[in-house]
Amino acid sequence: MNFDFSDEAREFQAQARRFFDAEAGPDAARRIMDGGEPYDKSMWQGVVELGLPALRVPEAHGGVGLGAEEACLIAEEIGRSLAPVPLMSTMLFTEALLAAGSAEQQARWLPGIADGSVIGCFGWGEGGTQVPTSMPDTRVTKDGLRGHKAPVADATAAHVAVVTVAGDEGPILMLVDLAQDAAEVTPVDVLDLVRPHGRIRLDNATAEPMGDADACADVLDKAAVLTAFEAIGTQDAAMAMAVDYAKDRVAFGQRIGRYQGVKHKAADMYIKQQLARAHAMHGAWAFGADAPELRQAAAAARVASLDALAFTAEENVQLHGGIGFTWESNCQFYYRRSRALSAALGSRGFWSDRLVRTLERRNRVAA
Amino acid sequence: MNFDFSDEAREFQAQARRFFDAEAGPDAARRIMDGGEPYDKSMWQGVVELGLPALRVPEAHGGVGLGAEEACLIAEEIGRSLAPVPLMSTMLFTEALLAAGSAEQQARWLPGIADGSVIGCFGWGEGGTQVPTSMPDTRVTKDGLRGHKAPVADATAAHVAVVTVAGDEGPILMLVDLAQDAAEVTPVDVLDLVRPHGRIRLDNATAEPMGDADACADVLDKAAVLTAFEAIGTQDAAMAMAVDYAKDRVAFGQRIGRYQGVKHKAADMYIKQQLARAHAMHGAWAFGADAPELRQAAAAARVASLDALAFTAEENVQLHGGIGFTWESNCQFYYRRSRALSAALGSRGFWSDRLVRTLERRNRVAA
Amino acid sequence: MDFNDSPEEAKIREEVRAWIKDAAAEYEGLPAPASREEFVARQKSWQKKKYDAGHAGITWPKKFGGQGKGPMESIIFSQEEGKSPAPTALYAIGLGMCIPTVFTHGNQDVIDRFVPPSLSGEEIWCQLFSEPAAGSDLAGIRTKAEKDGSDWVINGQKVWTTNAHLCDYGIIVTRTDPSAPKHKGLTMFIVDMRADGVECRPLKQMSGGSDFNEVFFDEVRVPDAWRLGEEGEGWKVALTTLMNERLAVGGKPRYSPDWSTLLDVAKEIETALGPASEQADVRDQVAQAYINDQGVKLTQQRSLSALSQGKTPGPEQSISKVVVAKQMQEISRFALDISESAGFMAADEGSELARLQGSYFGAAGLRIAGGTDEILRNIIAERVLGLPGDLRPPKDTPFNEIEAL
Amino acid sequence: MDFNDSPEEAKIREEVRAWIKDAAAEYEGLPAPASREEFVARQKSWQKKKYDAGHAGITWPKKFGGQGKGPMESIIFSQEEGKSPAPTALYAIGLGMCIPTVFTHGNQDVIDRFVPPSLSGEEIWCQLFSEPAAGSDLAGIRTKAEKDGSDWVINGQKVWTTNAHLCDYGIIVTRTDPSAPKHKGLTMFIVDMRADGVECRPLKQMSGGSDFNEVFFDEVRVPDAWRLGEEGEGWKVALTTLMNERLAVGGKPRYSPDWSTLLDVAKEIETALGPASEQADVRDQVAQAYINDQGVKLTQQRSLSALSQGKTPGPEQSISKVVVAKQMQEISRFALDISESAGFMAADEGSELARLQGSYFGAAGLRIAGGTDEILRNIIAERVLGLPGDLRPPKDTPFNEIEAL
Repeated sequence: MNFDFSDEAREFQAQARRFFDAEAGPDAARRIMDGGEPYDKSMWQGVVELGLPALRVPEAHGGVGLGAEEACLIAEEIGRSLAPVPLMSTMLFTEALLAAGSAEQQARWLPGIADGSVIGCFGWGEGGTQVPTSMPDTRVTKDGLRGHKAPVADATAAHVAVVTVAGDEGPILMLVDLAQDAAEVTPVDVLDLVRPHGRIRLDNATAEPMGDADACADVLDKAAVLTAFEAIGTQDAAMAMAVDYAKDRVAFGQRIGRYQGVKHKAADMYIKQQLARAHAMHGAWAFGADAPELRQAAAAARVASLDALAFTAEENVQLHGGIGFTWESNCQFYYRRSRALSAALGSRGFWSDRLVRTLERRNRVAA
Repeated sequence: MNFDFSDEAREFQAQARRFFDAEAGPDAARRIMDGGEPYDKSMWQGVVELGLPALRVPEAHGGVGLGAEEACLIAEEIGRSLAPVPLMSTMLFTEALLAAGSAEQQARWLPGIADGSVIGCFGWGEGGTQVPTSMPDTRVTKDGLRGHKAPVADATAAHVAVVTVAGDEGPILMLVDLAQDAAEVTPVDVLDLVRPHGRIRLDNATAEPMGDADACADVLDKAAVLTAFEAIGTQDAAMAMAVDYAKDRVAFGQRIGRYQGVKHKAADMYIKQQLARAHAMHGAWAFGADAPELRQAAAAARVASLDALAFTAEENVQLHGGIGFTWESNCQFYYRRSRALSAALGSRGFWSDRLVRTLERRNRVAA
Repeated sequence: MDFNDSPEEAKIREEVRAWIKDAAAEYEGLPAPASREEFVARQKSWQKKKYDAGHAGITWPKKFGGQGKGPMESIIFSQEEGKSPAPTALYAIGLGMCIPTVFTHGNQDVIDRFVPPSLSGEEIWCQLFSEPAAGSDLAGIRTKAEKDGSDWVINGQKVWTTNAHLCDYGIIVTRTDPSAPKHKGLTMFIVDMRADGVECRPLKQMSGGSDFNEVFFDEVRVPDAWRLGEEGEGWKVALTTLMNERLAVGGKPRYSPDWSTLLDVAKEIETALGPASEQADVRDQVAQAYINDQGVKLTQQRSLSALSQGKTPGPEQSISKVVVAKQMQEISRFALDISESAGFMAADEGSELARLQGSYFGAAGLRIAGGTDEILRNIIAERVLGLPGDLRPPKDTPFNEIEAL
Repeated sequence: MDFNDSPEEAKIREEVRAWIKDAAAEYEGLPAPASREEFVARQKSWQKKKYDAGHAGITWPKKFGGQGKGPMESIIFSQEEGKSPAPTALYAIGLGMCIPTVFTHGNQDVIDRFVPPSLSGEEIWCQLFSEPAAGSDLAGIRTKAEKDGSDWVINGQKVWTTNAHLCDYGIIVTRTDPSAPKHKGLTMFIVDMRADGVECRPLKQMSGGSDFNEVFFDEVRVPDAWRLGEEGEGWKVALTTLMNERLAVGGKPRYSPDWSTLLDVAKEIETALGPASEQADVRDQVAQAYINDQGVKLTQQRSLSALSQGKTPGPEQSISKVVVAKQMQEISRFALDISESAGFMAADEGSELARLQGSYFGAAGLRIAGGTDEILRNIIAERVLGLPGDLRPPKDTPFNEIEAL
């Protein structure tokens, strides 16, 4: 058996990590937070040169044609580095296109993804609460697509979007070229100050059908796996920050890392990460192997990774004490990103219920 | 304001505590656990001489006629000492009789309670799962009362029982004289080895109606308040055991109480106890003052006190390490009693839902 | 048991309420102050009214201009004041902590000079204790004060000082003898916040707000007459100040959400199984929130009750902050989670979601401010339960020889 | 990624499965052993078959009678053995921990004398480490061994010894030099469990069962030739033994309940709002149980995968027990709570409730055995994350001068 990433995939990850270590990280995040740019354009150039957007695009469309494993590991590095580029959104868009797009749609958009000239985004939410599988208000009328999607990560930077739309058996996917007046994108303020979000107002917009309800559910699972790796990367960075501080900060004549109050918190961060990692890797395998376990693995990976991230982001502040609560501290990036990822694809309750439903179905089949 | 027990009540409690410190405690518990006796008869004599069963019985019926405050504090001492006598059951029986019994029924049974010749018990459960307010299977037929109640604490020692019976608007209360062939009592094995439980099989038994559905709900609240104090007493004993051990046990050259891993656990035991105590005292006040807050205070006190007890009973074993897991250690008494009290009046979920319903009602009234 | 006022308490409350009703009427429905000056002016006007009417320094000894009354009088007044529109933000620290330290440890001249104008509200005070390297371990203070003739010269930095930029004076703990053991080499002074070399910078929090300052001291001169307590006794003096802080019944910030906030938010959320407010996991969180918040309130009632009875409150009070702060973080996170997209988008001012978002950040600070969760658990375990302290380096090590282990 | 066997692994599994199928057939559907003797006889018969067929000591060097094969061969064999009716209870400790220590640290005579009959199952071994005062702090051992001519004389007590009453020999850690520092004064020996002065008493657990023994040593003589490692090197020797213990992939006890147990129990419970299995709080517990239990299983797969690839497993394995034990306590308590009366009455043998009741007690022990939750968190924080150790008294203090702080 081989329940691990291939050495090639690891090497690909290492390359990306070296790049992000050099180019991204909290300072780059701060530049976006303070300046008004939707993303870091020069970093995006580097990302394109590394072939990251092209990663999953088939060679026929000018891409690298790598598998799900590589995509997951890149998602982890995006999470770790907080890289302020619309890569995650473009990757989710790409997976939707690969899983549910027609040959024409793929031929139309994938080359641009591969050469970095096209930025994609993914629209689930509709302002208020929105269970990903519940029926969206956005719907097709005789005049076109009507509704609005918000908050959509990187929408203000994107050229094209995949959005969920009301269908007969649940939400379906549609493709919207954002270069049309009927699809107006405006920025929305969110808790995450490093990943700008936008609102897409669809006023009888031209949109192409892309995937039915099943395809939509499948894309949701794949998005959940990728997001789980992103969350694990962010959690790992927050944990490293907490551990480094605990090794260094002195209180009452000793490094605070000596106190079990601190030490056991750090151990819990690690434990939660390993549980999340195990499920996320299971998801990466099911994703790549098109295995039926994908649904349960995706749900478990999402719940476990967001629990790990929320706990670590909160206790990282706690462990830093006063300084961790300041604007200057980098603790806030993880604290805020944890909110972004939790809101992205539906609530914890939705996913843990989805996990149990899948387990129940499995039990019935087994019985 | 005066949100505290009266000095008289405290003195009464202190007397009871002195008695139980001398007569009860783990050794007495072990005698019952090892021997087959349903309860400690000589201790019961002492309890009677102290006037504890008579505590709430009006003077007109030969009792002491004290209030709810005193009853609550005695319940705490029963919980602390694990006293193997059917006092708690008799107290719950007495409260039901006082709240819902007719003048005749009170005249018939209270004098015996007061002089210690009558032991009462309280039958909610029916073997399987039984939400206290859901409809019992036990029902009145033309030939008498049919059904079974189990597990009923101290049933094997009791002369008379109050049981819940199916009524038109929910469970009602009925009084059953156990000195009849149609009410057969047999022991049942339970996880708590110090408080024997029994099964009451009602085969067309003679039974007197006692209280309607509202009375039944009211008695449930009062029972919950008393049980909360019992749980707090037990939790306090377990916490004291844990703290004493942490002050004494040495590992790696220092007393384990110095390690934050141990220290913070102990602090959490204390914190949980204080929250439970605050709600239980609120319940004691509402009980004594017949205040409308009784329902929410009772539910909060029950949930908080059982959470505190479960946590403390479990971590008391943990903090003792191997020795705490042995039969010889007293840790097991608290670990097992915590199960008894949790099962006694319905699950945590039932009570936390009951609390929220009450809060919602309060909100609607306020609005 | 009885939750009502005693007859005397009822009488006091009646009088107080009546006075506040007139006196505070003018603040009813005022818009938020337009400028810092207007804010301060409004605060000062209210303090002056209280002073003139004999409602200032209620528990202080008469000889210091106080009313020499009991804690219940003071508590009843604050309760009623809290229900009124009266502006009460600037004096809690000065009159609650600083000035009691001044009249307990200062010389007569200092008392005569500083106490009256503080009580009347003309002069505003701050407390200068915490430092970047002295947080949980407060005695780790490094700000130096060196004797120079009849003056002391202060150099160093303080952090988390509330409203430093609005204050006239402060009490500051400094290290005057680095060669003495950590707790022995400290001395406390009064410092003029307008003096040369004092610089206040706003300290921006992760939430974006700035409720605190950093204060830098560069060659700031303080007369020896402004010393509070003996040289090297600064730690003991500081403890009395902090004790006064502890007396202030610490509760839940006003803005923080409670069980009903969660219930209201959940009512509006439709899940596959109906409204979220009907789901058992949500109801369980609501119950837990009630148990924690109401449990703390009732625990505070127990302390008030003791004061009302002329007894000393028990240690149960020590659970308040550690319970409230974590509960605030839990309920905020949970409510934002179930609100999904809406919980993540910056919510409209004054909406419940905005309150929850603010609390999610605020709670992270509350879990640290005035004693972290970890320090408070240590205190409960050691002072209340009597467990031994953490193993630490020898207490008598000279401060400048302490090495990090 | 690929969860399937490699071709070689598949081939090995095929052979192994085939052999076990025949060899273990005779145990199929046997009633539980009627006597201790029958129990032991059955265990011995199986070990003998493995020995004769060359399936014993799979990873041991050939020169000690082992097969000199890799960890995967051994793991595959245990997996298949685990699925079979073969009786495998008595040899895990002896062959997994004791004998490897014997052939690593014993002299040639000792090796020749003890290794073969142990591998063939004739002789059964136990490990004598823990003591009443040496649990988490294992080096706190007080059992004395004093030199007397060419013998050593052992006095003291050991606890939590598995199956001591069934064993022929044991390895024991003793203190031979109380004046040396704690970790320096220890020496390990082989001890004859049938020798005069050895007394085994069953140790009854809180649950009522007795899976362990206390063993008392009163003037028990052991030849110096049975020493394992040098005098005073006992701690180092013990560490190799414990390392072997850690290699044994620690998982969830077979009897312990999982997410589906909770789901099944909840299906049968009617609440005011319908079956408990439909309630969000129950479903949340089911999800958490799956995440923890399955997460640990998958983490173990990661380690196996590394072994299968000829790599060393990462530190992630260290989370297993701390997660599994607490999860077991949580799910048992939760399931018993929702079962109310039924969860409190002693349930019928073999029922799911009985399993949950057993697990609620078993979990309390599992959270302690082989490293408490607290010790394991320390290990993760220190060895995996590199945090500094707890502050402790100086390491070089002579054992008999260590005072409790």
